Amino acid sequence: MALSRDQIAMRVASEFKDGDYINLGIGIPTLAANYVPEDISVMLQSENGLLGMGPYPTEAQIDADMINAGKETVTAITGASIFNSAESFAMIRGGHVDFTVLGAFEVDVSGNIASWMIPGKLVKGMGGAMDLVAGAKNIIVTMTHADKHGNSKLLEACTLPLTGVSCINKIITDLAVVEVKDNEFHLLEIAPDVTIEEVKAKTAGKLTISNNLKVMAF
Amino acid sequence: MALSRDQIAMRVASEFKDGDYINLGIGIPTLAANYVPEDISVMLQSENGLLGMGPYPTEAQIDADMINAGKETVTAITGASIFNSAESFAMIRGGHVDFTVLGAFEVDVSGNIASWMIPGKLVKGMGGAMDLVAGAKNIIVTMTHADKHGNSKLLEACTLPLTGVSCINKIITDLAVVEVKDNEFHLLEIAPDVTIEEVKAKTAGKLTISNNLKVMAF
Amino acid sequence: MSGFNKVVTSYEQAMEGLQDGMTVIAGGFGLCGIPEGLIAQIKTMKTKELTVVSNNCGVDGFGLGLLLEDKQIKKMVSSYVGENALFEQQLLNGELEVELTPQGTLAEKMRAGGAGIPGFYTATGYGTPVGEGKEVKEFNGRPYILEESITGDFAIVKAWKADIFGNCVYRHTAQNFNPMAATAGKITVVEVEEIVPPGALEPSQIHTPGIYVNRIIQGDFEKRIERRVLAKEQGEG
Amino acid sequence: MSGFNKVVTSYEQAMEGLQDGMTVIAGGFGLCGIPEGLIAQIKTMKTKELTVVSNNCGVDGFGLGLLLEDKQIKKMVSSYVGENALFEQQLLNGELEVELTPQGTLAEKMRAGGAGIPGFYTATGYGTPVGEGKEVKEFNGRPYILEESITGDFAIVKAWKADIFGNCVYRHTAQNFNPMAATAGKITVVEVEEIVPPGALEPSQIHTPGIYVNRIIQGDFEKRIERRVLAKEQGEG
Repeated sequence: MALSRDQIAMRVASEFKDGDYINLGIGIPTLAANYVPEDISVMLQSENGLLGMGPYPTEAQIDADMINAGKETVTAITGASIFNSAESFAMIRGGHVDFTVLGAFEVDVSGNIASWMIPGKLVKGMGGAMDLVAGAKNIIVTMTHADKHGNSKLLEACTLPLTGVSCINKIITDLAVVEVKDNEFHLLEIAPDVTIEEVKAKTAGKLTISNNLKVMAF
Repeated sequence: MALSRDQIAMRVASEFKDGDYINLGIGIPTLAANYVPEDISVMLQSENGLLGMGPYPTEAQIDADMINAGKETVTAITGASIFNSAESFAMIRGGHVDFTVLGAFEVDVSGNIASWMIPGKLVKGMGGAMDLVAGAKNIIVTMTHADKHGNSKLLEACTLPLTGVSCINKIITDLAVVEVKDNEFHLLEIAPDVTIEEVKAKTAGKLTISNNLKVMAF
Repeated sequence: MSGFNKVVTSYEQAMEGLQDGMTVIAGGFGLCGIPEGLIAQIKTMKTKELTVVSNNCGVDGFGLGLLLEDKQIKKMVSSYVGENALFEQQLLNGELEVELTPQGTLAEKMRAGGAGIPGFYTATGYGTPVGEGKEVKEFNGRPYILEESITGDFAIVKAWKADIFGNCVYRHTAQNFNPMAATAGKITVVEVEEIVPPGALEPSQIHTPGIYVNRIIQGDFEKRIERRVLAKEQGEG
Repeated sequence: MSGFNKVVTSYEQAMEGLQDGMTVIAGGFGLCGIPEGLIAQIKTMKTKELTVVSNNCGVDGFGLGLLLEDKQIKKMVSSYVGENALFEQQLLNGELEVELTPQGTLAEKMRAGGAGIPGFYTATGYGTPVGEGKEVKEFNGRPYILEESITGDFAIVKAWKADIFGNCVYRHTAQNFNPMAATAGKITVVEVEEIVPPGALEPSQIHTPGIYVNRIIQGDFEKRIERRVLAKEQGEG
C-alpha cells in the first residue's frame, strides 16, 4: 500500500543524524520535523533567516516579526540565531546545511530536479529552491511516485524547466526509497505491500533493483 | 615657505563638509582629524571595522580589543558602530565613504597612484590602500611635492608599481594644492612664499596654472 | 553640527526625490518587516513606471500590493510573487513585467550592489531558465553562472530601532532583506518603530551602520500577519 | 542529544586533524582578536608546510609570529606583513612565500569561500601588480578583476562569548576578520573568552551562527597590545 504523507515524513526523518542542520521545504518535508527520532537532535534552518526554528506559536507567543520561509508564524528554540537573507543563503549556498528536503514535480536519472514551473500555468517563482538544491550537501526529494494520472515523476530526463542539475541524491516517495547514482535510479526500499512491478511500472527512468532491497517497516 | 605637516593637515581638513564619512591614512592624513573645522562634524572610518573613531584613549580607557587600522589603541565616539572586515570594505568598495586621505610615493596626470611598493626594498603589503583608492568617492593625496633628493612626485606617469588607476582627484603637498583633471595637473593653490617657478620645477607632469590661483592662508 | 542627524518628520521628506521610472529596492519578506508607511507614501505620490526589487510583492491591499492598484509598478524583481489577484491579473494582461530571481541570488545581488561588487559567480540557477544567457565559468570542475549586482535609486527599509545617525537594528525575522536593501540605495530611507538616543545601541550590535542611511522616519506599523498558524493544543512536534 | 555541543576541553582535541601542508585561515587584525591558544597549539604540534591566510603574521614571539620560529609556515596570504624580523629574514631567504592581497579583497575572499561564491569582481587592484594575470571584465564601463574565493582545511577564530552550539559574539574591533574566517574552514575552531549558557545570547545579535562552528574551546588570553598610544594630557583633537 502506498505510504501516507506522514509515513513518508517518518522515513525522511530516519535519515537525519544527531547534530544535523536541516532545511525543510513546504508540505511533506515540514512534517518530517514531527518524526525526528527521540535520541537525536537536529536544528532546523528557515531560509528567511532563522537557524533553530521551533514549533508553531501558542496564541500568547504569536509575533508578526517571527515567521518561517512559508510566511507562517513560528517560534525559535533556545540557542537559535536570526540573521539577514544574505547570511542565510551564505549558509545554504556555502554547503553548511547538512540536509535539504523538498518536493518536486520531476526528478531524473541525472539527478536533475524540476519543482518550480509548469509552462502554461502561472509561475509564482522559485523562492529559495534553486539556492537550496545548488548548495545543500544532501538533498532528499519527497513526492508521490506518479502524478494523479499515473504518470511517473521519476524520468529519464526531466521535461519541465529545471530547478537544479545533478543535485539530487535520494528520492522518498509513497512507494519507495530510490537512490540516484550513475545515471540510474536504484531501488533501495519498497513500501509494505507494494510490488516491485508497481514501482517499475511507475518509474520511467532506468531502475535497478538493489540486491539488498528492503521493505520499509512502520 | 613649504608647509609644515600640520599645515598640510589643516588644508586637508578644510575640504571636509558637515556629515562626511572619512577614512584617514597613516601619517599626515591622521593629523587632519585635529583640524576639523569647529562648525562641522565628520565621522571617521577605520578599515579594521570601526565607524565613528574617537581620540586615543586615556590610560583608564585603554583596551586591547579597541584598535584602529594602524593597530594603535583608540576609542569610539557615541554613535559609533563596529563591524567585521568584509562589512568595512563593503562600505569602502561600495563608495559609501565620502573622503579618503592617504599618502603616496607618486601620483601622475592620469590620476594613478603608487604608494605601497618600491622594488628592491622589502614590501610589507598594501593593507587596505588598494581598496580605498578603488572605492572612495573623493581621494586626497597628501605628500611632499618632491622627495628628499628634489625629484618630483607628481609625474607624467608613475614609475613605481601602482596602488590604483585613474582615481586621484586632488593632491595637497607642502607646496601646493593640485587638481588632477583631463590628464594634467592644475595648480589651484600655492603655499605662502612659494613661487610658481618652484612648483613648476618640482612638478614633472604637465602643470596648468589656474586663472584663480590662490595663496593659502593659515 | 547637524550633518549626521538623519531624522525627517514627514513622509513627504522621507521620499522626496522619487520620480517616475526609478528603481526602488524594498526590504521585507512577505508582509514581515516591510516599510509600511514608505510604501503608502509612494502610493500617495502616484509615482509611475517603477522597477521594484523585493523578495515578494505583498498581498492585495497591503504592502507592495498597494502599488499595483494604480499600476505604479512596471517591473518586479522578486523570488516569489503572485500571492495577490491583482498581481496575477496585471501579469497576464502584460501590464507588469516580472524578473524571477532565486532568493539567495537576490539577497546577494543587493549585498553586492551595496558593496561595490558588480558581479559574482553562483551555482544557483545553472542549467535552469535562470542561467539562460548568463556567462558560465568553471571553478574546481563545477559550472557557475555570473550574476550582476543590483542598486536602486531608492532603498526603503524597515528597522526596529535606529539612532539619529542611522544606525539600525532589526527585530527577529523582520530583518530578512532589510540590511542588504539598506546598502544598495543611492538614497536609503529607513522607517523605524523607535528612534533611540545616540549611544543607546551597542556599537558591536548594530545591524546597519549609519553610513548607509540617508533618512530616518518614525513609523506606525500595523504588522499584518500573512499566515497565522498556531501550535496544536497538544502533541505538537 | 549531544550533537550540538561543540565544546572541547583540550587544545589537542581543538586542533585534532591538522596535518602538514594544510591551509589554515586565521582571524585577527595585528595582535587584536587572535586565537592565541590555538596558535600556540599549532606550534606545539610542529605541523609544517602550512599555508596561513591571515591579514597579518603577528610579531616576533607572539601571535602567528610563533609559527615562524620553527619554520612551520610555507606561505602566507596577507595584506600586510613584515612587522617581525623573523618574517623578513625567512622571506629574503626564500623559506617563506607571501601572496599579498588587498585587505578588502582578502576579507571578501574569505566571505565568498564560506558563502559558496567561487569568484567575484572587484575594482580593487585593477591596473596594479595585484591584477596581473587575472581576468578583467567591464561593468558599466569600468574595468574590474576577477578574484577567487578562499577556503581552508581549518579556520581558527577568536570570539568573546559563545554558547555550546557555537553561536559567537565578538568584542569591539577584535571582531575584524574572525566572522569571515569562521565561515571558510572545513573545520572551524573557535577559542573564546567565555562560554555562556544556551539562550544567553540574543538570537538577533549573534555575529557567527553556530552552523559554521565545529569546535569551541575556552581560552585564556594575554591580549598583547601592538601599539599602545595614549591621548595627550590636554588639547587632544
